[in-house]
Amino acid sequence: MARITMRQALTDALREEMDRDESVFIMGEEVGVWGGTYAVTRGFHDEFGPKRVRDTPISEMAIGGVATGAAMNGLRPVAEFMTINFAFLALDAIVNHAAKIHYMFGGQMKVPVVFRAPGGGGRQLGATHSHTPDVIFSHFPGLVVVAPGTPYDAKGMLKEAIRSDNPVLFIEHATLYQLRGEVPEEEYTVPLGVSDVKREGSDVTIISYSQGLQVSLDAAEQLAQEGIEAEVVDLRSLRPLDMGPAIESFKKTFKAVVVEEGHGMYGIGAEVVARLQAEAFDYLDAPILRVAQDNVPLPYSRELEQMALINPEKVIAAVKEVL
Amino acid sequence: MARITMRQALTDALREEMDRDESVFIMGEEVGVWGGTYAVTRGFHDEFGPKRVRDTPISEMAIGGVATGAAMNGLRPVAEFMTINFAFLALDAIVNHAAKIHYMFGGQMKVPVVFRAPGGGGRQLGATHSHTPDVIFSHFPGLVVVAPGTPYDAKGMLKEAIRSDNPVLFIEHATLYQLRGEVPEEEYTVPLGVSDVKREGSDVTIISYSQGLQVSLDAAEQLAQEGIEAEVVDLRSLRPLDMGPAIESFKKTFKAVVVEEGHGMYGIGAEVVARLQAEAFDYLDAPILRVAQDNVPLPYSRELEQMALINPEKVIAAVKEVL
Amino acid sequence: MDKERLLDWYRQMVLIRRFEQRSAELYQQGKIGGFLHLYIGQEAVAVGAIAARQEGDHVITAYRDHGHALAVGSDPGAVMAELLGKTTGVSKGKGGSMHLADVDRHYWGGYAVVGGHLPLAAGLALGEHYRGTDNACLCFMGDGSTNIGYFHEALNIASVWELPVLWIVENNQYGMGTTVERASAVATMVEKAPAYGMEGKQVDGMNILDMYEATKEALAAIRDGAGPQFLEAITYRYEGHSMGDPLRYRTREEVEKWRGDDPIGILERHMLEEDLADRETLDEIDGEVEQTVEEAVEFAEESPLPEPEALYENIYAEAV
Amino acid sequence: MDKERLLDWYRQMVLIRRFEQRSAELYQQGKIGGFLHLYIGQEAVAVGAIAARQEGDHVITAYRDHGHALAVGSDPGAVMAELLGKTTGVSKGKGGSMHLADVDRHYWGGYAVVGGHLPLAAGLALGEHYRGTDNACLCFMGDGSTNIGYFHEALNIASVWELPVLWIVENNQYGMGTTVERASAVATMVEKAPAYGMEGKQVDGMNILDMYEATKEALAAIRDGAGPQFLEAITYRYEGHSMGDPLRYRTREEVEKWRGDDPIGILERHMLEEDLADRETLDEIDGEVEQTVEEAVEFAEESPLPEPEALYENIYAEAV
Ligand SMILES: Cc1ncc(C[n+]2csc(CCOP(=O)(O)OP(=O)(O)O)c2C)c(N)n1
Ligand SMILES: Cc1ncc(C[n+]2csc(CCOP(=O)(O)OP(=O)(O)O)c2C)c(N)n1
Ligand SMILES: [Mg+2]
Ligand SMILES: [Mg+2]
Repeated sequence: MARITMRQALTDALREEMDRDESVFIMGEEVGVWGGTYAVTRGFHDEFGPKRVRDTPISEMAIGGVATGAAMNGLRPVAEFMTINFAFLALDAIVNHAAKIHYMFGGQMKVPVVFRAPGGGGRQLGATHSHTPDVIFSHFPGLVVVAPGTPYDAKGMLKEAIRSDNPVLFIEHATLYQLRGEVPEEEYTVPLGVSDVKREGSDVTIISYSQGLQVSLDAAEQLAQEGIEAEVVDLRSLRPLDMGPAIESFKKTFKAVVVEEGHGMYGIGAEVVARLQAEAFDYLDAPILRVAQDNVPLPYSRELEQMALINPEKVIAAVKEVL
Repeated sequence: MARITMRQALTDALREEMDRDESVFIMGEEVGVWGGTYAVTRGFHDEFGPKRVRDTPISEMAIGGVATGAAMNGLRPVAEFMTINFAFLALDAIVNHAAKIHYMFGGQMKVPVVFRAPGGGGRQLGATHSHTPDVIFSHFPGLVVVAPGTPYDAKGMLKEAIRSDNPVLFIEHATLYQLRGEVPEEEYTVPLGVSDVKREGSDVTIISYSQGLQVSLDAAEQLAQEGIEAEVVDLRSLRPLDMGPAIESFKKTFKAVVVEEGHGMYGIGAEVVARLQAEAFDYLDAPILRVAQDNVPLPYSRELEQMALINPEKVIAAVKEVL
Repeated sequence: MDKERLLDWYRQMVLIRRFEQRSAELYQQGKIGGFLHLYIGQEAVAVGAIAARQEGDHVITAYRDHGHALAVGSDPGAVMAELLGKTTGVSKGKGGSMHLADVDRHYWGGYAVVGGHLPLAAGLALGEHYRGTDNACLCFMGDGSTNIGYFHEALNIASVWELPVLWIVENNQYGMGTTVERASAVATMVEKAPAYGMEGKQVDGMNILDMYEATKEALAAIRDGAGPQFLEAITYRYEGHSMGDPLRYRTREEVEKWRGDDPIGILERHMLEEDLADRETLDEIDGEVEQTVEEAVEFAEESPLPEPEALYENIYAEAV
Repeated sequence: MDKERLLDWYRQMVLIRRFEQRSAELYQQGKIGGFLHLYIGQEAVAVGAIAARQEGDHVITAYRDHGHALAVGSDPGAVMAELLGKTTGVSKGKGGSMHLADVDRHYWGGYAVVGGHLPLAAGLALGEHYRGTDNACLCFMGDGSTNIGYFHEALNIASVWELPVLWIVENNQYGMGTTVERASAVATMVEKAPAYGMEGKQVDGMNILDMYEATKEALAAIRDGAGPQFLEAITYRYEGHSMGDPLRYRTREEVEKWRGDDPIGILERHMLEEDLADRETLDEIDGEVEQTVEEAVEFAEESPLPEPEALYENIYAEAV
């Protein structure tokens, strides 16, 4: 299998689905002539033309709403928010419209839209441009929220998301675009709403996703050198949330650490912990700890920002605390 | 002490602070001529005039941003979102501007703004108008989020919020405006970020806030008739979150149920459970359960909507499960 | 305009008026919950505009949506059943008064978040444009919604992309209790159109013939590839913003003045003066409508409540 | 225009230009992180407009904010230190290039969310209006930001409330790689002003004398109670949108054409032709500026990094 970057995996997924289905089109800021701020749609504008690769004005409310309306009327838009921070402006369009329309009108309409949005900190962009707000979008019924952490999952899940009749928020991480991983040449998809064990281990369960997954896998490698075998569960989807593999693993290890890049307070990890202690109570050997972003706005200063973000050391420390 | 309604308590707090400080003013949709959609500012337009009671266009982004700018320049705006559902449109103004400006510019500016927003379901308003999205606003550092559940706390905390130099999101609940409670004639305030035990008990700890507090107190009364004494802890503030009283109570009862009106998934309760099991692990006698809104968009139909919402029976069932 | 057509318009407007009056009664009786926004006074706008659409054209509006539902031809019984939260309602009782939709009739619904449906309208239009049909989308909105960000972004992108949308602002003089002047920097809605490269036209929204003609022209321009068009319909709501409106913001005189140009009255006078109909015919129609509305209420009242399982249905269009 | 004044403007523009060139170098060297947006080519807009303000007037802009910081008189060393993330930076190293502010100089900062600062500007103006002063707020923004909801809501409410705001759109022809025509329904920014009850005026943003005069007039009108005013400054950014811009969207010829009307060159020619300055004087200024910038860089490089505790400081203005 070829080892390609996350960016390439996303590009391939988009191209394959555009080739496969005329009703699939891309819209967003700088997705066309510029080629995508993160170069994911590089060359698409020439290849597919301005009808199917549509540059938009700086209008996030319209990106969210127009894509939703087009989906209601039979198209399959892949709408890109340049970064998930700007999707804050489309919160109403996404959670009160795209996510509610099917239900609110008694199932009369389908909204097969995909919202792509890269997020994450670590690039010195300051407090407003460095969010990992995955949890706030995942709180609302009607929306599917996924955040793959490997090129393989990214390609397979993006293709699945585009084919899905549900509105899907597809969260990417700006620091993972260069990450390489094995991706088969042949056609495949990865189901949404299904977690996956990315590393087997018997001593402790580390549950994470997206960029946190990579941090967790790094930590697991280092722990292995000390003879500690961590099982790493990748949630992949945040809504619906498949707790199966995490619970199964926890029943084997009796100890767990939840890792996420976003703020810890009211974060993804809180739900995971609440579910674990409720559904595997008898297996609780130690408190389940969370490793997450400090509860501070992210500063510009590289040194300060790095202090606030997760890293393998923080994960290792938490693991040793629960062991 | 006089027993007044939550509405009256809020009205009194606003009037007293407006009388006390010229820089305090009110802005929002229908706060003036109409008198406030929930009549909280009834009569204020005549009493204080259009300079201090300002009707706005239907422009939530501007309500959030203009109030923030006015606060930066020395005023103390009390900006009202007609309902918290519409504050989705101001998410960026609130969490990326009001909440970040003090930090992002190294403390150069203060943002003493109060955003009032009533939320909640149970009135057959359908999926977009019935949110209790408290948790998504509480996720972000820099913002203070409070949600009092009694007239006494509502008055004392609103006065405190208006005097605070921090941006405060003051969440009200549309079904609590008629709730009556004792409120002293004399001046007082209630600190932000401090939880409070609203009912003593030794058998189980029920942790809640806002409308959930009233549901929990009802449940506690009914449980008492069966000889089960529940201690009811009122969080009152969601950010900062004061876990002290809840943990103390839990260490006494070894059992807890967290009650909130909003969706359970990634809700307020998840954080509370995660904190409890981490900080009082040795006292865990049973899984900590959550009682919250079903994870479905709220439907219009009264029967269906009621099914999805919390009620004393659901709380009682959860309590019996943990006992 | 041929006589049958006018008689049908008369019937539709009377149907809407009567339907709304009965809704108000049922609300008072506690049979309708939530918010109820009546369309009384504005009937000519929806009926006249929608009469000008072609088969494939789409219609979308805000929460004041009963009139549009009836104008697109939705079954009054199914609409009333929705208001009563019954499973036979157009939206299965899940949407209620503010969320009526009837996709089979290309009616994409009423939306309760002010301005939220404007980009949806552009999106619906994009669907047609993308497929190369000559269908358009009629997007109705209130004057108050022209001050929200959604309005700006939706109208701008629709023009940049030359989408087949007809923006129809129903200027009924108020957004809740706020007059246009107190909420908008410009006193008329058409003054906002040029910023989006549209000329914009004002129409007497109380005169159904004017509404029909203006809409017909605008839709023709759109089909000729002139891009989005903009209409401001001058109208008035006789009742409160929604049930329970204290009505502190306007005078009885003002309301009476507007009742003077009642849209139904205007058409009625026109038909009688032009001998396009006689009193009896109109009375007959009134009687039929009365009947229709009563049957709709009966149907709604007798319809079953949703089954509990319905709460968990339609969250997703496809299992995940 | 008196000579000293022009010389000072010349100095300010050269300072900004030189400052930006050094910033670019430091970015290449990895000493500046995040996004870096250069103001080269647009110097006359900020310097000319800000020169027209009175003591109490406020200034606020977007992330392309170095020029405005220097124009309000912020210490180049403190600005450069901010770019390097040092504790001596104007924002203590917490804001970076996109978030410079200097409240002592009524400079409320650069804001990275497009359009997010527009309602803040209206709010700052409301503060003055509320206190009854005659101070105004100069709000700078890019052409691309005129298509976002914030623009619409902020300009509308500012006009309805008659707030003392001067909206200055820096039309540098592009929003990242998107031309004005591809993003806006109207080709010029002034065409958007009437929708908010303003006339709006176009100015040659490359000519600092025009910028100064137009701003002076607009501010006078505001102080006379004419309400908000709107200026469209026609300008151009010579460099990429930010460092690392592939620049696939424009030709070298186009850039060269614009460099022809370089704002510094225009003022320079004017002063030499009118005998307001001789070559030597200007060279002297260039030398002083070179010196100033080098000192700024030195100061920044030698300044300490923030202490770890700083991460947890300034989250709240008041303990809670
Ligand atoms: C975003 C948002 N803000 C506020 C409201 C509350 N609200 C409902 S209707 C309304 C007035 C709308 O007026 P207009 O657009 O003129 O329509 P009309 O009611 O006159 O038909 C307001 C403020 C809302 N539903 N959505
Ligand atoms: C709400 C939002 N959407 C998108 C972006 C990404 N972005 C940053 S600058 C920019 C272009 C802005 O262009 P313009 O307003 O013309 O300002 P200029 O860069 O030309 O000075 C975009 C799209 C953003 N920062 N905020
Ligand atoms: Mg209206
Ligand atoms: Mg620009």
